Amino acid sequence: MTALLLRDLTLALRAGGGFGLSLAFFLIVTILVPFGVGPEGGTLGRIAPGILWVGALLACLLSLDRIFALDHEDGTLDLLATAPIPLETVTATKALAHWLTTGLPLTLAAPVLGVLLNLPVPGFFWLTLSLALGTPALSMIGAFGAALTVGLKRGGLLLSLLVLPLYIPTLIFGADCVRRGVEGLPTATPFLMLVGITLGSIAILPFAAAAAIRVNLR
Amino acid sequence: MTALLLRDLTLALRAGGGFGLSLAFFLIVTILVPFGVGPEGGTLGRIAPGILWVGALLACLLSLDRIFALDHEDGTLDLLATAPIPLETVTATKALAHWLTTGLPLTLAAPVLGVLLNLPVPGFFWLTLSLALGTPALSMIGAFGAALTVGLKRGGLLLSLLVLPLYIPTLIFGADCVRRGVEGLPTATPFLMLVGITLGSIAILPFAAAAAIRVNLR
Amino acid sequence: MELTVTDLSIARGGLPVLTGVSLRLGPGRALVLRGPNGIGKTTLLRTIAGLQPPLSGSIGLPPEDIAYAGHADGIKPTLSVTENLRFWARIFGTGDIAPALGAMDLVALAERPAQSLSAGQKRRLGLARLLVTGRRFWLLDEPTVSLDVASVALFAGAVRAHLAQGGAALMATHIDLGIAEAEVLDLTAFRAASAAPAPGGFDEAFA
Amino acid sequence: MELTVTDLSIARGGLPVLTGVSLRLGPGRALVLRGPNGIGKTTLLRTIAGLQPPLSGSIGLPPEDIAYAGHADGIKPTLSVTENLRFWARIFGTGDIAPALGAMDLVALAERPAQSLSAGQKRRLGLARLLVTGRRFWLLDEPTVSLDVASVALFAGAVRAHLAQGGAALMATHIDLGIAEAEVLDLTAFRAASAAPAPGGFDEAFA
Amino acid sequence: MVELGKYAGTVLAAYGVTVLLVLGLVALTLTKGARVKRALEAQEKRMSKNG
Amino acid sequence: MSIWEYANPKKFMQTSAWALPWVTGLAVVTLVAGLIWGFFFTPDDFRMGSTVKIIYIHVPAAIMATGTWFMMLAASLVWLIRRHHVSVLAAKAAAPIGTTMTLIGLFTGAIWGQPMWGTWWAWDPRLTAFLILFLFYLGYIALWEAIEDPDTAADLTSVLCLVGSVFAVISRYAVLFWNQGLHQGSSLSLDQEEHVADVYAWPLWVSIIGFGLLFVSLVLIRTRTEIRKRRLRALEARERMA
Ligand code: HEM
Ligand SMILES: Nc1ncnc2c1ncn2[C@@H]1O[C@H](COP(=O)(O)OP(=O)(O)OP(=O)(O)O)[C@@H](O)[C@H]1O
Ligand SMILES: Nc1ncnc2c1ncn2[C@@H]1O[C@H](COP(=O)(O)OP(=O)(O)OP(=O)(O)O)[C@@H](O)[C@H]1O
Ligand SMILES: [Mg+2]
Ligand SMILES: [Mg+2]
Repeated sequence: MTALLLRDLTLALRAGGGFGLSLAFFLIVTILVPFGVGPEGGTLGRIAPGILWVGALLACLLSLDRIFALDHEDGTLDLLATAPIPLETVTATKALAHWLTTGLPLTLAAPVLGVLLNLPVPGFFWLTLSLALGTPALSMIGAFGAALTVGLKRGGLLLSLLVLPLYIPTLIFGADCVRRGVEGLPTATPFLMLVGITLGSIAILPFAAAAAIRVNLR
Repeated sequence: MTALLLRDLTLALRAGGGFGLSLAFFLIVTILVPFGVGPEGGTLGRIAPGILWVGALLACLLSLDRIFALDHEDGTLDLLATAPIPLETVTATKALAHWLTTGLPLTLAAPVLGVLLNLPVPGFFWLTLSLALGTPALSMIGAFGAALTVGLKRGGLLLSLLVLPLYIPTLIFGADCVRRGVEGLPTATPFLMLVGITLGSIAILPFAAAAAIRVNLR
Repeated sequence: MELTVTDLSIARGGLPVLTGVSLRLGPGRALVLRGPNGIGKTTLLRTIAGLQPPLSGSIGLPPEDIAYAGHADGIKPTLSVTENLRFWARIFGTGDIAPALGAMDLVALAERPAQSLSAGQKRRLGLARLLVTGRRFWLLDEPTVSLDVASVALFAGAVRAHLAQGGAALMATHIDLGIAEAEVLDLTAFRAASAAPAPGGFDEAFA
Repeated sequence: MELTVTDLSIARGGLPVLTGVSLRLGPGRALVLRGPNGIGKTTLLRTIAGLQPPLSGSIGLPPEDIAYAGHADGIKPTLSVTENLRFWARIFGTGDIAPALGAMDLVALAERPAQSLSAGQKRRLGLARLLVTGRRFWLLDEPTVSLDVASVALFAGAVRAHLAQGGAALMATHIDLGIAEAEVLDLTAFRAASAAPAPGGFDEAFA
Repeated sequence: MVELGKYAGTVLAAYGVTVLLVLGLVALTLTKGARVKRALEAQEKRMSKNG
Repeated sequence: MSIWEYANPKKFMQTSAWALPWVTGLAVVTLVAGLIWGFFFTPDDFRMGSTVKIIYIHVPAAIMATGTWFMMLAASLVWLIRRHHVSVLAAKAAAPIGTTMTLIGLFTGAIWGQPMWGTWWAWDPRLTAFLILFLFYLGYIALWEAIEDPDTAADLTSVLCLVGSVFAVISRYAVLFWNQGLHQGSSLSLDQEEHVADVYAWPLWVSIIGFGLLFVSLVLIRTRTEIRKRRLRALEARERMA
């Protein structure tokens, strides 16, 4: 399990793709939106919480196919399935590795990008907090989606399609949390829901993902 | 050349990935944004041109790695490089196939999604027109980026990083065209610039892309 | 502890490929599966490894005693030879990778990233992985593809050493492995007959 | 028209692999490249095919007369056997694919999607591609990997027929192809030697 | 000492950030340069000894 | 003797070893002189107060940020046309310097913007163009890092630099068209700058030259490192082959 985690982190670093690139994607989405929407600070500040959450979600989404696809292509998954660690551990570990290389850096970078979108000051605290608590759910749900599509050639877009509806509750509560934080409204409800989704995903989805992989290896 | 185009289109259809999925992604981005931003019609209508253009651009971006990566992995690119058609034709054809499976459906779907985002009525004409003229540039620039990263394992995110700055002028002029259309301002300048970028890309980038592929095959 | 396969039928893409396969493989034995392309060797090995369910019949052996090596090697191109091997050693909870490196003549290549290996060198690394699994039953699908004569001999030596320690090997191959003591099982006899479907017999369509 | 390679040096990953390779291959001749894993057979074939530049030396033959077949087959899993072949026939501007299907015993599989082929069947499809290129010089990298004995014979027959029509073939392989008339070139003699570096000699660092 | 007035924080922050970034770049450049130089010398010595 | 002689790695190593101490020394002297002059011995602006002192780092950094990209473009062209390794390695060596300069421009601008415009960041065309330039630098460096084979990486990054330059110019125009922005119309306009010329301009010129010399010195060091790395790589690989 540690071996697997370490290897995944090493691979992410080696490929030059792990940390840097999904961060870069987040940065770029945040930059593109003003180009599309126009430069007025007021509008930007109003949509900033939503755009930042959507951006983080997309950055997460794009790196999902890395979770299992490479290991499937080169046969590692076949070999792991016959190895002495349970597939449930494998899926949970890989989701964790994904979070460490994606969700965590995104959370840390989000406040900086908030500046670019003129996010009002009280938003920064809630943005960081909601991302820190919400991105683990994104990684775990994503790992489940990746497990479902692992056998398919270029399942990338299919994966997005499957996973995005599952992401919607996380997005709604996460962005709402920030929006209410900005406006000074009570944030308890969306916040608790967000935490609930994360805990629930972590408790259940490793098993579903492992089952999906077993089916896909046939 | 027709053979290559037809084969690429067939493959896109067979994989179930071509038309349907990047469209679906576009749809889902357009749906996610209201969830993130909140449902007020006024704000949504104001940011609609920008979000639609950004959504189309991201949908395009996500399907870029399909252009060459599969053909490189299974050796087709090696064989095409020794075949009697010039690589410049190959890259141009593949960009065309990408546009037919991505840019064209996106253009056709955009007005429908405009309704979801409360796009004001005069915007629909300009949205369709600007996407129709701008997406070919996105495909061609994307093909160039894909050619640069073709040898790299999971170059996907690197590809996004390289291509997005190149997409910015297209995005600015495209979205501005729609915004000015909505507000009844003159649209000639962004419109002409958009056309210019598209024509320039089509004239020059097939050569750059072919050169990049030759280097990558070494 | 023996590997016993009794009256096994297997399918690929929903179609029966082989029927009535029975075999047993005790410690210290090697069995070579032969048969023309497409007969179902790969499918049989994957079924025995537990990667896909059989149509019918039974396989006697807990999957925890099997090491499978298929057409793909599970090698990460950006990791070095040592890192690749050490990863598998840790996954299988075994310790030292030095003997495996030595046995497959990889010592000189140990620090090279796997992507810079030639086809045959990569294959040797794939085979070295078997040695660090510590498993007794090896299921090998065309293990000597791309290997030169010297490497095939190296491989044969590794198999013999494994057998001598009470291991066993089931191998699908088209070429001569130079392991004289191996028995041979030709799968041609077990090819599934494709019977004409009984009219209205929807059951078998879902077999 | 001959394929002539004169005093060729080739590199992989910036390092010389083989030096001073010379060979000539006239119509109707076949030449088998041999040598241990990692000696540089794949690299040599790719260089002759024009896919990578040589370090020095010259290759005499317009690239428009070469058909290359490497470790990967360029087969699309979702297209059928016929569709795969017909695509390459159209790219190379040749017509009929039926002879190629027949020669590689693929007629029964013609309508199957390529992803449902076994390893050997896929390889046969890859070799059938050569027959529809209409090119005279075949450069083949381990063409018989995964093939059973019958298919190897089929392949040998196809090569012989190609030679009889004035074609030529340059093949890298580790196993016996059963083409008696083929000459053999062992590459071991051309392995690039490495000299000790001169301190501060930055020129040579960019070899 | 110069009088920076109410903008002292701003000016000092700007200079501070710049100095940090430049020093970071210089430090990276020098350490990496030294590391590579050492590695190359070791390598050359080893190879000329072993022939 | 032609200028291309210096593109020979050995010749370059000799010449740069000789020039390096001089360039570095001069860089330190001018830089320190310019900054001290600017920081301690210039008056405050009547409207911007002491923040005007930021100009002595902001403007040189901005100039070096764009200048570095031009230097990389020229070096890439030389590589593509004449295939001189030193030239492309110099481009590779310059990229992180350009990135740092861009960051300095962005950070000092942002810090300056807070009191002047009341915001850390505005989508002003100049600022925006700098942000895009930063992305180009990131992409260029990422492509170098991602490719294993050095010559392949050299070719591809050079092509990227070429195409990227064209698009950077288009972006500059697009951004100007898209938003008129704050930067030009800010409290210190160009002609005001020229009015106060002498007091502010002299130290400014000195620090610009200082930044330029710093750049040259760093590029020399980094290029030397890249050449050594290249040789080290070749030697290691050769040793493994033996
Ligand atoms: C992130 C923010 C900023 C960036 C990227 C930026 C970038 C630039 C650039 C590219 C130049 C041109 C240098 C030249 O061509 O000579 C420049 C000059 C200048 N900037 Fe900024 N700037 C930023 C913010 C600011 C702010 C907030 C102020 C002051 C309120 C400011 C004041 C100046 C002045 C006075 C000059 C020199 C005069 C001129 O050339 O127009 N900048 N900046
Ligand atoms: N999806 C599918 N649908 C129908 N038939 C399939 C499918 N996948 C594989 N087959 C067939 O199943 C048979 C068994 O394939 P398998 O890969 O097990 O053969 P093999 O004995 O390993 O052959 P080889 O020696 O060529 O590797 C082949 O005839 C193949 O064509
Ligand atoms: N990126 C690289 N860096 C250094 N050496 C490399 C790199 N890529 C390949 N090599 C080495 O180049 C040599 C030639 O490889 P090549 O694939 O041509 O061998 P081959 O003769 O085809 O071997 P095989 O029979 O195993 O296929 C090998 O020793 C390989 O390890
Ligand atoms: Mg098989
Ligand atoms: Mg080879």
